[in-house]
Amino acid sequence: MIDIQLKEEPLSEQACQDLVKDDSAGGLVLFTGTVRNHTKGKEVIRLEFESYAPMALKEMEKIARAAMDKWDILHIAIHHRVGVLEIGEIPVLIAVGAAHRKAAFEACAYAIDTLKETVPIWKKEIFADGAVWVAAHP
Amino acid sequence: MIDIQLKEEPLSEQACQDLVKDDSAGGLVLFTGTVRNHTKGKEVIRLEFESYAPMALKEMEKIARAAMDKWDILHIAIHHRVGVLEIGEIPVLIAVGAAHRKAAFEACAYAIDTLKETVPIWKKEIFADGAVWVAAHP
Amino acid sequence: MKIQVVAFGIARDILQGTTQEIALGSSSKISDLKDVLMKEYPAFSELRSLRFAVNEEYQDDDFELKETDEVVIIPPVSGG
Amino acid sequence: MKIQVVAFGIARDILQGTTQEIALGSSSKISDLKDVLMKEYPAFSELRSLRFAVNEEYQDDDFELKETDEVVIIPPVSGG
Repeated sequence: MIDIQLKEEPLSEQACQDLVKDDSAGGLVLFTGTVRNHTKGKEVIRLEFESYAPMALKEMEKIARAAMDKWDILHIAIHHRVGVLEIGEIPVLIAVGAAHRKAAFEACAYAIDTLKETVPIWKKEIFADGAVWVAAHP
Repeated sequence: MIDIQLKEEPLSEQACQDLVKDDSAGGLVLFTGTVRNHTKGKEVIRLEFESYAPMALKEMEKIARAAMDKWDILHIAIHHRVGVLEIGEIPVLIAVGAAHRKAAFEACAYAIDTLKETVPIWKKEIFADGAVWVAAHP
Repeated sequence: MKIQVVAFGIARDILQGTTQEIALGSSSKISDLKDVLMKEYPAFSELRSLRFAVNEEYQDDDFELKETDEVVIIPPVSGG
Repeated sequence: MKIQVVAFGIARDILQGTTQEIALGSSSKISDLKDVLMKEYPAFSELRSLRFAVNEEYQDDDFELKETDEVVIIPPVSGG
């Protein structure tokens, strides 16, 4: 099962992990990304995420399908939030369910690594004295 | 922060993941083990877990300390349940919080791998026609 | 021909708008569009990377553009 | 000397009880205890592994036992 979500409302870790449960899946791995309160020693006040939504959904779906092809996993859920997020809030959740845990760990790590490279979502860090589009410049 | 729990009551994934949250931890990884409905093609009805509790707690604590030494992580929680578990219930949860996700993935995988080798907890699979202590024989 | 490009993130800041019409020669490729953008908006050359999506798929420099294509400038992504 | 051993899991089934008193020569080691157990309960030799904990810590074959030690037979663990 593949479940892809891109939304403005807060994400639920329990709901995401529950999606990949299965009586034949013995190992589930959940990755939760949270908004950190600093970046390179500078205090972050909040973040703003925007997406090219139709393509972001397609790219997340591609990652999920590639993970299903590469590893013996049963289910994968990729949820991303957009809009304004405060410190500690959750921009991304990835849950994977598999019969064996090694596949679940590897597929989950692959999915978040790839998401950060290919999915058209952009993050702006808001500081007390300005704002920066993350990773835009070398 | 290290949090070790060994108990008869159901484990909470959300509570475990919440324990490793931190405004400076950007990446959290949760491993959930669940009771599978079959083993080597045979239908499992339920499982019974027992532990040598004082030593199990010590060994879980050692795993958590070793993970903190080996990887740059902020928090780790290891929760194990004992007693009778039905299909789909959760015997083990391991949550790790780190500033960077790679350390969180690696430490979490290390912790569950090591737990399965060193922590004195025993699992009995109950089938329709008998029961087997898991992994006891070659 | 004229291509309507859509911009997100820092690309929108550089273009000073979400969309921009760019004039190109007939049978132009993404590489031609990139050249025009880099020349008119030098800030694009300072980015870590600059990719383009046509009709919601990444395409390479040698992809031939049509006026009806939905062309989106993809500056370095930073989701997750 | 006499050692009170405690058994969990399949070790308890083999001993047919949670605890068992084992008679050993003075200054005996874990290896001596293991030999006695394997001889009196041949089922122990069929296990994938057999470890011993003394006072809540794993100890090797050459660990010297005292009568006051808490000795626990650790058959193959299967937590998680």
